[in-house]
Amino acid sequence: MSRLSVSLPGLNMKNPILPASGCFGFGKEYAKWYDLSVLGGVTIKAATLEGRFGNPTPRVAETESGMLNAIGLQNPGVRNIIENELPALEKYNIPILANIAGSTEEEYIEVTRQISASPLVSAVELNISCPNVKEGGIHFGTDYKSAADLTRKVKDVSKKPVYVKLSPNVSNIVEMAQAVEEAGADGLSMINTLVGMKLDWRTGNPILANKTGGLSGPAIKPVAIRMIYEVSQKVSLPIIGMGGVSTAEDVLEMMSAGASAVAVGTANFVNPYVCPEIIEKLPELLDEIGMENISEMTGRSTKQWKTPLSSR
Amino acid sequence: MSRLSVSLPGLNMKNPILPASGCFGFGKEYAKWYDLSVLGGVTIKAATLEGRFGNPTPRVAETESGMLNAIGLQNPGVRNIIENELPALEKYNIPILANIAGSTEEEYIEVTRQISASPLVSAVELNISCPNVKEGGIHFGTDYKSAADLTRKVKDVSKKPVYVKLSPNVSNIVEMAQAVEEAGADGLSMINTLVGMKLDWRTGNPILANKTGGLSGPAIKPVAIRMIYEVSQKVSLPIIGMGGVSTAEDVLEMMSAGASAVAVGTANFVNPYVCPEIIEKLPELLDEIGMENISEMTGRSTKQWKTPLSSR
Amino acid sequence: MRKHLLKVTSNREIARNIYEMKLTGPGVGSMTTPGQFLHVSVGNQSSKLLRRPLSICDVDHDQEEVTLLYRAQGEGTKQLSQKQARELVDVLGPLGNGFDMDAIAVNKRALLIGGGIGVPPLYYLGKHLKKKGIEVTFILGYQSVEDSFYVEKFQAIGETIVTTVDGSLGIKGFVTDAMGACVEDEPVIYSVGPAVMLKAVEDRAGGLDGYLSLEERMGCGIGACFACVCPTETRKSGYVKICSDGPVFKMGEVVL
Amino acid sequence: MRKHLLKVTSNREIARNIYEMKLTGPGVGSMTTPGQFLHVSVGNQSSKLLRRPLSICDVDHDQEEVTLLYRAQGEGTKQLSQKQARELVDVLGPLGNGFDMDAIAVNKRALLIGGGIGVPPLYYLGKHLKKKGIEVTFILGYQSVEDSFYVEKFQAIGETIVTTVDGSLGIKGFVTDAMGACVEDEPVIYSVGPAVMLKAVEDRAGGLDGYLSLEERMGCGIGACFACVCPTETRKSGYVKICSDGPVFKMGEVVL
Ligand SMILES: Cc1cc2nc3c(=O)[nH]c(=O)nc-3n(C[C@H](O)[C@H](O)[C@H](O)COP(=O)(O)OP(=O)(O)OC[C@H]3O[C@@H](n4cnc5c(N)ncnc54)[C@H](O)[C@@H]3O)c2cc1C
Ligand SMILES: Cc1cc2nc3c(=O)[nH]c(=O)nc-3n(C[C@H](O)[C@H](O)[C@H](O)COP(=O)(O)OP(=O)(O)OC[C@H]3O[C@@H](n4cnc5c(N)ncnc54)[C@H](O)[C@@H]3O)c2cc1C
Ligand SMILES: Cc1cc2nc3c(=O)[nH]c(=O)nc-3n(C[C@H](O)[C@H](O)[C@H](O)COP(=O)(O)O)c2cc1C
Ligand SMILES: Cc1cc2nc3c(=O)[nH]c(=O)nc-3n(C[C@H](O)[C@H](O)[C@H](O)COP(=O)(O)O)c2cc1C
Ligand code: FES
Ligand code: FES
Repeated sequence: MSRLSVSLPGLNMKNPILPASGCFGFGKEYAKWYDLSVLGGVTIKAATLEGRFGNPTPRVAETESGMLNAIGLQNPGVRNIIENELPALEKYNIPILANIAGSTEEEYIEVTRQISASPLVSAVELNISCPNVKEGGIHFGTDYKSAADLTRKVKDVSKKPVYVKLSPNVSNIVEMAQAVEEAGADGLSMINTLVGMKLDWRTGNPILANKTGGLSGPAIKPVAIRMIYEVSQKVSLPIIGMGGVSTAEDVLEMMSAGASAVAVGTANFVNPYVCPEIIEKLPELLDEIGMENISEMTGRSTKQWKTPLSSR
Repeated sequence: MSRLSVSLPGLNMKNPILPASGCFGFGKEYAKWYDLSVLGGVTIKAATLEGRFGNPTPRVAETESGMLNAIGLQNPGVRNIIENELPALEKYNIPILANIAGSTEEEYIEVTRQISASPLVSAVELNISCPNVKEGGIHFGTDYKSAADLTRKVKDVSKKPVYVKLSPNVSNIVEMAQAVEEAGADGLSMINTLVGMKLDWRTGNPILANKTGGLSGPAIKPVAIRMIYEVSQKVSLPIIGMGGVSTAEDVLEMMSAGASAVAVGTANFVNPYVCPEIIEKLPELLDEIGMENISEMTGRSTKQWKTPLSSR
Repeated sequence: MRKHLLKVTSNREIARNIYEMKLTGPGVGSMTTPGQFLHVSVGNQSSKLLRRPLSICDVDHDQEEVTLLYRAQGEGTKQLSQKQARELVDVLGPLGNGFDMDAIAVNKRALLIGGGIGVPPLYYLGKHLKKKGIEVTFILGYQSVEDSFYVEKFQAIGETIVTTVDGSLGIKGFVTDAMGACVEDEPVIYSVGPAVMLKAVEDRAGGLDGYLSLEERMGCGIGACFACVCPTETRKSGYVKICSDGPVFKMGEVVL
Repeated sequence: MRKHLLKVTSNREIARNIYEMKLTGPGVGSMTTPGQFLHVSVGNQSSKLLRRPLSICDVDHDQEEVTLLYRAQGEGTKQLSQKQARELVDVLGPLGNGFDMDAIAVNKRALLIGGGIGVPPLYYLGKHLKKKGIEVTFILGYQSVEDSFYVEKFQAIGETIVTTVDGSLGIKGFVTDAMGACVEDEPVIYSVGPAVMLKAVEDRAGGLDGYLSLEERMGCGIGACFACVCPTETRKSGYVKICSDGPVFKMGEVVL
């Protein structure tokens, strides 16, 4: 147990940092840049039952302090992932969080059944919030009842703890979180991307072939912090926080808001070394504020309340 | 009729640019910087029935490419505004859009009754989307039925066209827009701020005394563009677009998405001259793309569809 | 009121994380009143949107040069500290109402009390008061000797008492711990610092005349956004805007 | 694969909005293959998050200097064009697979076809092929004479045919309009440009051997995000990633 270690259902992490789903492929690309065993864990790209090609390109666009993506859940299909992608990750000996997507309840259930049975998978992350494919689960992600039903059914077949990944594109994130908690989720991942769009002002055409896409990056961090803050006070599930994290300071901010672990997405594109750099910096920051264990950061914001500004 | 002029219910504007509510006070401060008569119009700070002090400070925080505010609808009350603030704007001879807030239906109705009767007011903007006060109307803004009811009642008493200002913090912005359209709104203003939060990572405390605040600025522009794009295809009301606009290019992007006029908020704080600078730049940009009248920009994105990228 | 593009003539660290930035340009001509501030843009095309309010610390009208002293603390001021000579800095100002120097009688003494980065505006103020023939005493509070700056420059204007929290320079303690003897001859008090310090100064001053310069997070900086209000019992509206009604207020006027 | 902080040695406009940036640093040592690219960060602490893929245009291994040519078009490249000598630029690379130069027989000619900012990588490629003893012909397409660059430098390597859309330099028309005579002796074709141009080149080439370098908007640039895929009928997966499987593909391999 080091001062950075955190423990969540199925995920015993030596530090709270893991790459976010879809921003790290299946790990092998970043493995060319650094030794993945330094990570607290890794979230792999969404798996669907059959392989999917995804949306036409362009699939990404840049926005102020953020980016839009409309990949469309491209992946080689769950069988392929289990057989060809997961084994390469085994040697790093870090928890693997398998992101699961589908168009129908049956698809989610079957993917979960298969992938949760892999001894290499530590937990599954139910992606009911992909905004980029019509049948990508976003309807499960914005309707409480469907989300709860799906969670229940997936829990029934899953051999590993189930994290439900919430969409921020909802009127009431707390009710959604409560619904999936009641349905038996073991944890929450939040947030997925905000639905956004960018047009070329010269032509009036959308930049993305899919027209709309998911907004990620520092631009959305305030929304993520707020949602984690609100949800963590109303549910007792551990939260894997994400959305715009790119520095060690962001990690501590997000944990203070209520996250138990933190996933880093878009920032990997800006700096492929961002995860190890954050991990290396964390102890320094803990020292600076006189905190021994990082796990104590979780939910600090709701445990105390002092007037700010006067701190200088 | 110049090439920049646009015409919306109650708002005959010589150009599509107006400052957004809450970012321009009642005009007199910016009048020290430039002649307000260059503007297409002006939106004044929210009016409530009685004067309000608003939230404790700090009320603003900075985020990546954005800011949070939790002003809390501070204003001197509708009587005061009519008597002391509006007359100073008369000499600029530009349309005045009066933003209206309240805690109860009765308050909205009474404020509308009073302010819409002022000959200086061209139209009213129903703020059912202020995230910063418990009783600031956000409950009207996230529930279709309350929004529609309120719109209907306000329309009944208003002597001027009514624009309903929508909250982006909803699962389905289109349904909300359709609900207020059916209820008789003359136009839409969108978007208000996204609810967000920032914590001091050192202490874990929120920066804002109100804890959460409204996120504005370039960070939210992709969300605004997407919502305007979606809504403009499903309702026939004119839209005053806003959210992160800070350049003339942004204005044309937002009009392409479906806006008929564009409000500029946060950018005024970055550059007090931003509105006149945008207005001056617009004809240049229209020339560059060979467009004669700016009103033709509205909704271009949905009228054509070419593959991008190949444009270089 | 205007926006100016001023040119950096120098920008150097003069104490731990404290930078002295000198800027030049025609706009400097209007910066005549101590206690006013500039609303400073920290970078172009940057993700830091909001301007930073920084007090005018000194003005050399012959050279058209204004001096700002700031602590590189958060992201914005750190970015500012990277500016090199000849780069341009976009500022609004001078903004706000400075210190009222007409109100002080020539036979009065002035006691200028500043804590941390509240110290800078006292320099320009002290120079002005001295020029008016007022005898000036400074009480300057720092964390420790490494954080102290401009002490000799203040000494050149008037008696200068330094306090440090850790006792590494001058009196150990807070500015208020040094006020005792200084208030005996009933000076007019001018104080700048965080709200807690101003409150303590006001309490210690026990009814003397004085002026306080307040701080608050700002949006527009010009009175339009209501970000920077402070409650008051002396005005009908019930509040003042620090950016445009202040940042300087008569002692007792605002509720700290 | 690595991230490098390279130092700008020069950055100047060589044609309308076209900049030539030279960068130096130890990282340059690994940049040996024509057709590879660098993933370039346009600014620090900036609101522009995504890197810009820019092709290696030339490398001087003695000087440890790499040359990039880019069009300052959007916000990011405009920001890049502001970089001064001695500033640092953060780049990933070299990334991707470059042109296969082993496949070409020594008695073959090479026809290198580039349009607009597809031209830069052909320079390094041409130099390499010439060094191998291959005779090289270039067809370079520009909008107009003001947009043309490096023409004399290409002429120093091999025969260079220029086309401009407005006819202000060389042949009026597109690169494909100049291909006719050049393909008669069945050269190996190497082409870089927008998809529409590559498609036209492929059609004109009528079955000749060749290589195409593709362009697509990228996220990671290293194969992890699936932003830059292109359909293919020749691989089981049904797609290739332009950043890591390409950007260079054998003609016919991908569906344009
Ligand atoms: C009228 C006035 C005069 C001032 N004069 C000086 C001076 O001469 N020298 C100096 O060093 N400082 C001065 N300050 C404080 C200075 O404005 C802040 O230290 C600075 O804005 C912090 O910016 P940052 O980039 O370091 O912090 P960040 O945390 O990046 O700032 C984020 C946002 O919060 C605001 N903010 C953060 N801390 C403060 C604060 N203490 N007061 C006001 N806003 C804050 C910033 O302006 C910005 O909008 C003055 C403040 C005011 C109101
Ligand atoms: C493998 C490869 C090699 C390239 N080599 C060169 C080169 O040597 N010289 C050169 O001038 N250009 C080259 N390009 C194109 C260059 O990447 C774009 O022109 C550049 O990214 C545009 O950035 P911007 O800041 O001007 O535009 P912005 O509109 O600000 O860019 C916004 C986002 O879109 C992306 N983008 C916009 N246009 C393009 C485009 N045409 N292709 C790919 N991404 C785009 C940007 O990378 C960025 O992520 C190459 C592209 C690829 C894929
Ligand atoms: C290119 C890209 C692909 C993504 N793919 C997935 C995915 O397959 N499954 C998923 O649950 N989330 C996906 N996401 C969302 C991220 O996991 C993450 O929730 C979001 O990007 C916010 O974090 P960030 O701001 O750190 O990127 C993707 C994000 C990006 C940018
Ligand atoms: C400081 C501040 C105060 C605001 N006050 C109001 C208000 O009183 N009424 C209202 O409808 N919107 C208010 N808004 C929202 C803006 O009018 C606008 O909808 C939002 O800021 C998005 O635009 P922007 O990104 O250009 O700022 C306020 C925004 C800010 C930043
Ligand atoms: S900062 Fe906007 S009113 Fe003071
Ligand atoms: S850019 Fe990410 S896979 Fe190619």
